[in-house]
Amino acid sequence: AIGHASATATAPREKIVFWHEMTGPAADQLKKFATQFNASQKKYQIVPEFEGTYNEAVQKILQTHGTSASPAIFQSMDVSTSELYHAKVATPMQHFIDKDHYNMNQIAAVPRAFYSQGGKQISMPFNTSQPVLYYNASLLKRLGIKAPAKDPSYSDITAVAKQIQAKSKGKVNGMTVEEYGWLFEQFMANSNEHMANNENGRQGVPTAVNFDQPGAKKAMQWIQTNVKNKDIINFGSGSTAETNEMAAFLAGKLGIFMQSSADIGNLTSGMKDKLGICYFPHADGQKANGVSIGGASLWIGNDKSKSVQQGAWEFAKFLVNAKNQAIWEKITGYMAINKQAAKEPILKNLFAKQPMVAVPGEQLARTKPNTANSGIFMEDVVQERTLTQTAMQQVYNNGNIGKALKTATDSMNAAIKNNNKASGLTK
Amino acid sequence: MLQRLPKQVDNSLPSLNLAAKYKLTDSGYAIVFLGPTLMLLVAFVFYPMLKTLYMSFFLTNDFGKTTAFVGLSNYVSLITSSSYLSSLGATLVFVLAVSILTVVLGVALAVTANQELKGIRLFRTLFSATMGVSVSVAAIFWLFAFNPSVGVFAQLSQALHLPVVNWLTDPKSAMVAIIISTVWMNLGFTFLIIFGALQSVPKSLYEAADIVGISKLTQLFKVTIPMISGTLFFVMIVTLIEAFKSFGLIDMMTEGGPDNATNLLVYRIYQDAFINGNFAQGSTESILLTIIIAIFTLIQFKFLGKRVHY
Amino acid sequence: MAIELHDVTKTYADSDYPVLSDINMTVNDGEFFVIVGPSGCGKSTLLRMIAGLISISSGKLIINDQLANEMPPKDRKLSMVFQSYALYPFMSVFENVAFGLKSRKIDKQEINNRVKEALSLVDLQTLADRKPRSLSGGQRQRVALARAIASDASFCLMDEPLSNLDAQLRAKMRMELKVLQRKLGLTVIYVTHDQVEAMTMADCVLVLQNHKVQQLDTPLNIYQHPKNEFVASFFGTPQINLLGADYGHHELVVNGSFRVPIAYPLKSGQYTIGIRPNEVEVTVNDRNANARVTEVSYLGNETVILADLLESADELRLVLRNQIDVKNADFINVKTVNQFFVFDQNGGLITTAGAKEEVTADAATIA
Amino acid sequence: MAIELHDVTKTYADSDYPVLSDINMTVNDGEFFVIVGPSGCGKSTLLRMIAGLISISSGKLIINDQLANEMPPKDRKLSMVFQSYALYPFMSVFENVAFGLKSRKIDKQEINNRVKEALSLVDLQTLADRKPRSLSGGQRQRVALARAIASDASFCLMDEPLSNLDAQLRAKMRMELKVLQRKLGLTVIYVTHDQVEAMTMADCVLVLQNHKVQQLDTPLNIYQHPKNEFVASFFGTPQINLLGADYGHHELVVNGSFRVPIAYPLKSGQYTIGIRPNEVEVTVNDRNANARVTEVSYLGNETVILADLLESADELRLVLRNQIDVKNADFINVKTVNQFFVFDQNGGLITTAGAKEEVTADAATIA
Amino acid sequence: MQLVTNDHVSKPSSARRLKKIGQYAFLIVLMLIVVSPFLLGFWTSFLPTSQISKGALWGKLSLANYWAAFTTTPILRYLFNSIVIASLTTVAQVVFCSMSAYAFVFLKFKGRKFLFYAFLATMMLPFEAEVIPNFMTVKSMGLLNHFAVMVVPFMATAFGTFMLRQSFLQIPKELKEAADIEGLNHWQFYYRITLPYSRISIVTLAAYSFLTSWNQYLWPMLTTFSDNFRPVQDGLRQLQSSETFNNWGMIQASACIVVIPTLIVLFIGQHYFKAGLNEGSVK
Ligand SMILES: Nc1ncnc2c1ncn2[C@@H]1O[C@H](COP(=O)(O)OP(=O)(O)OP(=O)(O)O)[C@@H](O)[C@H]1O
Ligand SMILES: Nc1ncnc2c1ncn2[C@@H]1O[C@H](COP(=O)(O)OP(=O)(O)OP(=O)(O)O)[C@@H](O)[C@H]1O
Ligand SMILES: O=P(O)(O)OC[C@H](O)CO
Ligand SMILES: [Mg+2]
Ligand SMILES: [Mg+2]
Repeated sequence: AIGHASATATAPREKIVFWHEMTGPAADQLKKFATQFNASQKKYQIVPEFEGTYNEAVQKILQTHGTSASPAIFQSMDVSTSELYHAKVATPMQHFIDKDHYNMNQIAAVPRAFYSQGGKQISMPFNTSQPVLYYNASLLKRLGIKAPAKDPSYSDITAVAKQIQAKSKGKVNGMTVEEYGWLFEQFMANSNEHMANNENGRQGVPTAVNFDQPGAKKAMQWIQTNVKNKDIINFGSGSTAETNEMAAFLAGKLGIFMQSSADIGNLTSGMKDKLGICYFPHADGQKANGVSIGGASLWIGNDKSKSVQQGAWEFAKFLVNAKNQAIWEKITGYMAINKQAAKEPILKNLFAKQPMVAVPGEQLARTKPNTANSGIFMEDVVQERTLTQTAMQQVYNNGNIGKALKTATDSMNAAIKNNNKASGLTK
Repeated sequence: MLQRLPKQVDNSLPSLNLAAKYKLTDSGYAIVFLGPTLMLLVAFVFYPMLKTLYMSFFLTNDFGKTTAFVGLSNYVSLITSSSYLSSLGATLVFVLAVSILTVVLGVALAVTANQELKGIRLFRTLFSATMGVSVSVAAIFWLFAFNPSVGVFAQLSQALHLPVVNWLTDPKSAMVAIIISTVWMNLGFTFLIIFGALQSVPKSLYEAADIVGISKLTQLFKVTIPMISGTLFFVMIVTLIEAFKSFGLIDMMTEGGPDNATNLLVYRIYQDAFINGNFAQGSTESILLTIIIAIFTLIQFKFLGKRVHY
Repeated sequence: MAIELHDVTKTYADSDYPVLSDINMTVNDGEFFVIVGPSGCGKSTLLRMIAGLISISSGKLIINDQLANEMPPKDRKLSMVFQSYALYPFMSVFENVAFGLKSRKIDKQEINNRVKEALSLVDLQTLADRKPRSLSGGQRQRVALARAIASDASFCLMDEPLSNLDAQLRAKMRMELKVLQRKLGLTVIYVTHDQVEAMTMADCVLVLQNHKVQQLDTPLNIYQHPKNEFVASFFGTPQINLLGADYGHHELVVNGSFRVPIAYPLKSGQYTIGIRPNEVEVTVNDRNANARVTEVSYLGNETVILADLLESADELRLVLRNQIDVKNADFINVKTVNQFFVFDQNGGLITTAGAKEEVTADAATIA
Repeated sequence: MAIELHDVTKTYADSDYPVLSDINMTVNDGEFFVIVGPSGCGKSTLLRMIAGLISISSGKLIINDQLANEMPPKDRKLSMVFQSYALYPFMSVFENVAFGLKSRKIDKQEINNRVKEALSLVDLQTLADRKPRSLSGGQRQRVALARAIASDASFCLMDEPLSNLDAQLRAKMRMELKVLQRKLGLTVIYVTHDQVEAMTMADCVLVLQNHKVQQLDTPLNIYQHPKNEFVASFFGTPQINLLGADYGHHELVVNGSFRVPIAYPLKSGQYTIGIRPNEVEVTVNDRNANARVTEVSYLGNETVILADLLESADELRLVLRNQIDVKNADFINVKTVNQFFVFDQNGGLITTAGAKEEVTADAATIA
Repeated sequence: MQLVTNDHVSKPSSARRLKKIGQYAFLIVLMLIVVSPFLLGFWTSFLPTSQISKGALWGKLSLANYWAAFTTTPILRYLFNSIVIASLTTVAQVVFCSMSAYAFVFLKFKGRKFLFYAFLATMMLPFEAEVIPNFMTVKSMGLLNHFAVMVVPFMATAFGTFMLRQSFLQIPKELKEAADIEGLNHWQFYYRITLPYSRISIVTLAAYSFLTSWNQYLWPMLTTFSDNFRPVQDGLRQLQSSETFNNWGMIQASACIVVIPTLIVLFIGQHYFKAGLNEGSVK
């Protein structure tokens, strides 16, 4: 059950270990891709291994580097890019692109840029998401509630959540926002705030962060008020929280939640009701600055033989080809990063049948990229996520917002200082 | 090693010298018998302790290599950090609650199972069953029980029209949930040990008490507890150390949250070293943990040890 | 304080047959009553039923004219010395003795006095603060006794209290216990498997074996008139000689080796004759020898001899006075048997015979 | 197989003074040599030095004319029966006996024969497959013996092998052991603290006490001519009476209570007189009474009496023939002392006195 | 507390009967508290997830969840891995710990006391506090992601040594002496007397180390990266965290599959812990 393709009798295949952090339908689809790829050629054998959460994977990659346990090709999340880049554990993707004369133009510009440094591709964009807001459209309809606007403000959402609570007589919870650092990052991005200095690290190694900014505070205030009013229910944090909120939403016990577009696959396959999607909400009286892309990219380790690296590259290409990206988007909800994918019948049919799954793409398309909404290029982002997540937990449990954010900021700055010193990034 | 021992005066096992003189000496045998264990302990216990201490005086890079020497500053920043202190506090609460509850419940179970009744063996077996439950299984059972929408606790409260407790997302109740689960997991082992001790208390001691008319409850405190105090002491120390080391349940049930309420010291080490990649800080926390456990063990030896009747 | 047992039977839960059946006995006030029998015969079981520690399967236990089958131990107002002492290892000698008293809410001063008195009776005043583990076997045993003494119960059960002591100490304690019992006027039921204890201490002896009472009598009667072969062989060291004998013409022919005249009119046939080792007179190197010495041991002033009867393989145990000069492989002639017992085929005593008043052989040693 | 000890001294590592000092002894081939003494006197220590289990601090151990101080145990070609049996609990009786032989790579058939023979000698053939835990105490002891027998060592050490058996079994085993030793021609060194064993089994007895040899002699000589008070009081039950006495005018005045004439010319002064309980003749309710009975026990055919001398608090132990009718609180008169010992102030024997050839009192029981 | 009613009573009085009922009632209540998490787990493992997520504790019982666990997850492989790891660890621990315990009890050598105290001290050092350098050690030994990484560091423990030492100390010194007289060397005495004599402790240690190894969680999480080597603990964790749908039924079934081998080990071990096996060796 581990997903080996049957090896052929001829020359032994080169084993290409592929680490990923996908769960649910995405994980199944990756296994399928591996099987198809293995069947499509005779030189390589892709062995996919699930390595837990994005957070866990980063250190696993770093710590196994140079040992027989390390992967040939691995998936690593958006914000780990700076860390992996500085650690020099991967052969820059540009190397293979150049050697193979691979046409990078078929890849969408935003993700391409996200995983480049100095004009060179460090890793291959693969699963690209947008944070969005989900609601149970059928439920709203049944309760006679007007669906939220496509680009809603905080109070728009509050209003809907309140009505859900009231009209369902408390049987359905209004909404939830997971205690999740990524969402916190997006609140800041959408408010056009830089979390880290040096323009979120795009202009140089960040030396400090500041979570305690007006936009972040406003978002936290919004959450806290709603928690107090019982319009937000708390599912906690981590993977349990995600499964629990998903389960509640699918069971019709939850009206609204905010998550990555990567959940669409899960939601559409598991839900009898009609799904509603709108943009990530923005503060009242303030224009949305847009959110950054989420997800992860593919890296090829530099501690493996040339031929293994070659096999890894072949597989990477396979994963981002137009057809597979189209399938990927349909199954998971990650936006196809291959521009050609839009022409694939799979996607065309999908958009025709379920127009709302196009919403994440539309959100991305209308976003004008700037350094606030292009992701954070900083080491130790995992720690930042833990800290902001803890701050959110304090906020949920009625803690002082300013204090919570200040504490998190101080802790993070101390960590950055140490890390930069230890890694020799600054003096 | 094939040498003659110098003539030894007297010792408690001198026969061995005489017997073994013409072959391996005792020291020779000792190297063979003790060698493998010693090597393993040196490699995986003694050396790492020193290495950890060493690392705690440095900063480490992404790969865990020591880079800059910082003296005690890792320690200073830790013990002045409010979040570490709150972890420490949480750990103490957890450890005390777990060890006290485990021992009290273990005694209750053992005493109950120490009756001679038909079918008692079945009860004894069941009482010890949680010893066979591994941590991830326990976590899954309890995650289900504490689940806010389908868990039995939630359903019970709903059925009784009580407010549903957010067991794992409210800092206070999360701690309670972790304590309950841990105590449950420890119970089987504790029960077995205490029960074994109870079985070895001579029956005649109770009979002597029965004859002078001492009540069963008085017998429990005046005869049973003193008689098994040695075992209770052992169990207390083991449970305490085990509680300090709790990891699996936390990882699966709360990941240290919410708001670090269940971020016990060991989980913190894991997080700092293997999630945040800060090995130096992890090492510092390891040393502090070791010191704390040592202090607790010594305190126990000093205060409880005195009251133990062997 | 009198205790009566009527047809008492005990069957343990996990066995099908009774350990004890139809036990009848009466212990009178102030009596030293000894229960004796081989290991495993049910002595402790009997004692524990009387103490109320285990239930009685059937029959009646009457304490002071009151049916006591279901009475809880503490209401029986007794004290008990356990075979294993049952001292609390974590309590000092003093606390061990005081433990029972404390639970009765007796005045502190009173407890103090009683414990001190009890300890001084057993000569342990100076060791009051020691824990049991730093006492010798004999001292522990005395603590157990002191505990029984301190409790004012006038009725005391003792389960082989001296069994773990060495010979010298045992002899000493036998005396002391007896003196104490007399002094305090205690009623004592004393369990032992040691015949010497039974003989030296008892007012009355109950011999148990094979789930049943074999004999209930005074020590002297038990020695002189054993009801059956078991009782005869249980008392007396060296053991009584039990030999096959044929009756005819007013004589018993013992294993074809020697003849013993007997006045008692027996039917002719097979019997067992019981002859105590000291009731025999022999001549050495007699021409009519009927046995041959295999082993001689001198015990100071008497000599224990093993000899094989020449006609049968049977071994004979004899105790002779020292003056007789005998050595290994000597031939001897069993000349006279002064006193002997005749048992029927089932081992029951038929008669005690021989000229008791003319005893000339040396004393038997039963210690 | 002869064993000699010359000035052997033993000091344990953790103590400052020797447990044994200057022990000299010779055990001849085929001899049954008994070491006797109170608990803790060093008997086992001595045995273990001979076995090579512990080292000798100084002095010489010579086995068959060869210096053996440093010889490893297995080369001494001996077998040993441990005080505690030392059976391997997880092996059957057969395996226990065979174990030592197997480790010597002896032929299988040979082992089989030897074990069977040894087991049949101790009457255990039928129990060969049992584990030690399902044997009775006596049977276990016999397994330990069989192990010693099966080993072809002609030299056997036994450490109190009978100490935990009950009286009946002990008496039986004493005999059997002796017979066996004779039959196999073994040299045996036998440790005990039981004087009866020493008396009945030994060819030669070594009395140990207080780190030193107190006496080394035949059993009879030890009983009849004890070298000092300790030896006198160690042998004989009830214990010998040791009383203060003043000499003057060819008489010893015992505690001011009665007089004993003595021919031996003593200097006038204080002595200790030793009187065995059976060497005294008394009259009951005599007008000249000098003692009062405190305790009487009948032992079948003799009577043990405790009496207090009237003049002093001293207690007197007496063994009388049954015919004498005496009861508690009777006044008695110590009339004649047939034989007695006189000891000097240091407890050393000065003389054995009294008309030995005229003994009229009953036998002493020492069993 | 010991009750003295352990024997047959022909006509139990009503008070006794009442007491007995009370005793059983109390036992049953305690038993339910202890086993209810199991019962809940076992019960739900037979229910369809759709029912469970509605909060219903009834429904059509089937083995479907078990089938799903066996076919769609590597649970069997995890089990296999754990059995391999726990067995190897157990055997190694029994061998090495018994050897070192033997040395502390029966061998005289320089520094014995010191070493023993050093061993004792390590019992206070939690392995969890040493994972960082240990991780680096196994990494440099090239053991990452192999069975060996979960076996080698645990092949000997101070605890096991200590425990067996306590048990070896119970061996009557006469047995050693008897063996000396018969000329056994240390190997022979270790193998033929010490081990069989202490078999209860050996089995106890074996059961204990098997369960401890089986329960390893943090260490394999740090050192294994593929399903080929992952033991059940981390396997279950993976299953649990990769389940986006909250497939409670299947997760519970997996947990039940995992708990069964350890329960068997426990019950077998317990059956073996009979008292009195060494009776009759010495007085
Ligand atoms: N709780 C019990 N259950 C079943 N049988 C028992 C129990 N206690 C004792 N027995 C059996 O009852 C019989 C009598 O035992 P008891 O203890 O009364 O013997 P005893 O005469 O005191 O022997 P000893 O002299 O060895 O102490 C023995 O065969 C014993 O095995
Ligand atoms: N290993 C030892 N270290 C120190 N002292 C010891 C040791 N073994 C015995 N002793 C002491 O030496 C003395 C003699 O002991 P030993 O065992 O020889 O006595 P014993 O005569 O055999 O006594 P018992 O009749 O009780 O067996 C005792 O005082 C004992 O405490
Ligand atoms: O859940 P995903 O894959 O969309 O990723 C979310 C974040 O980008 C992770 O950093
Ligand atoms: Mg008994
Ligand atoms: Mg001894």
